[in-house]
Amino acid sequence: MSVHAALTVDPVEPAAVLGCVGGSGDGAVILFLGTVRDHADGRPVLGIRYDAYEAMASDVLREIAGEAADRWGVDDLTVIHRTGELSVGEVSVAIAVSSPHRAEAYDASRFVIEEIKKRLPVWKKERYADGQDSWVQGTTPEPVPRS
Amino acid sequence: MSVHAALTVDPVEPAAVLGCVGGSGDGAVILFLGTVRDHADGRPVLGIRYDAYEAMASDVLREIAGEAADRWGVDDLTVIHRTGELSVGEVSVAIAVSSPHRAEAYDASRFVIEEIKKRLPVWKKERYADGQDSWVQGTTPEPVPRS
Amino acid sequence: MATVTALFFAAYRDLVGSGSVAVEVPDGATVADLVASLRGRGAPFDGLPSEPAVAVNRSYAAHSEPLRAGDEVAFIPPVAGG
Amino acid sequence: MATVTALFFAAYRDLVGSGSVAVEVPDGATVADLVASLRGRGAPFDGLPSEPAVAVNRSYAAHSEPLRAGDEVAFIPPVAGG
Repeated sequence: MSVHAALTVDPVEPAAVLGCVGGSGDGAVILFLGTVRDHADGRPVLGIRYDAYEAMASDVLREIAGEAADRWGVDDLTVIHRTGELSVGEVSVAIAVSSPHRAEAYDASRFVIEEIKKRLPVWKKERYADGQDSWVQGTTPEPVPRS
Repeated sequence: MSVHAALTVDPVEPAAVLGCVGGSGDGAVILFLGTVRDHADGRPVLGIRYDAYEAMASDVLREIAGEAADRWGVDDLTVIHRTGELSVGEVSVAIAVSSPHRAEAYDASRFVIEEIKKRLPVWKKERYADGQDSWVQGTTPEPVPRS
Repeated sequence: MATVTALFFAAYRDLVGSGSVAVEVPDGATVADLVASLRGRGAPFDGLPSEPAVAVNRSYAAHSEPLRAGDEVAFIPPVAGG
Repeated sequence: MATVTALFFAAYRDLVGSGSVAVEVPDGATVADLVASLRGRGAPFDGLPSEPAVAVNRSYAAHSEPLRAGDEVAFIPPVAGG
């Protein structure tokens, strides 16, 4: 089993992420890509800037990947989250999962993206065609007391 | 919107299938790959032969792709199913979907693979390490009266 | 009488020993009649199930479906794509 | 007294005008005490929410969490990754 998680300022290559998963015992591979849309709530978007609390976000991303791999017993899981300035069409997040059967792969993949949206300390500012920009309304993470 | 569905005897290139979907209005892309496992119910597998009722399977695959695209309003959907002799690790089916939001992409992707398993007239014969082979126990398709 | 083509795939093809058999059926015969007629031939056709999934001219069909001359009636074993 | 580092990101950073502020807190102070002390400074700090999500040393923490000298307390606006 291999689990990888990382933030990067470099463009994300889907083929490279896909290449991180899959072995001869796997019957299913799923690649999820989040990409920058040209619109948000009907407003034309030119690009998005992703800011991160880098040190913490790396830890949280690894935590999420590990939880997904353990919970569904998938073989390999790689998740890469981009930061910095992205243009329309660029990949903001890539999640690759492989497992013997498809159900776990779908569930683990979905879990990773949903948890990212709930608790990864990353923020995005949309840049609109009219020259304005604004921070995207996000999700308040649950306060988890340290044990 | 573009919807493609095809059977092929040639090896499936994941990057090529991925390249068939995604546009500037899409925020989510999902690629599902079914691959040949090296085991089945604990028995070592060397390879699988996929037989198809080619003419009908092409129609049914197009039908499934169209239903998925309509039902979830995804932007692009491409599904390719391999036939012939496959070795361990080879891709038997590839499904790529793109849509503005992730929920529809996941649901449409899952729908396509589940419907393939229910009604695509394709069969597979596993070749085992001990020299034996056997048709994989499948799913009886529902008889749908023609209207 | 009308001639239809019965097609066999995968395990059914292995059983029958052929992918395609021409069958004469009475006018007005249904899928059910064709299945019964084939099974009535004895081995190996009696090894076919009494209510197999079938497709008539490439669409899944009920056993009550009436047949016409030239129809292609495929015997569809449980499918296992993906 | 103990010195902790308050970190601000995204909208909070824009509000405060800085990514990092050193703050002196009494011994035994909690996250809640730090938040109240900062908001008590007036503008722009009083624009911070009264119960923001926080992380202490890179882990999400409750407001009852006690602080120690050198702790890194991040004010986390609603997150929007993916």
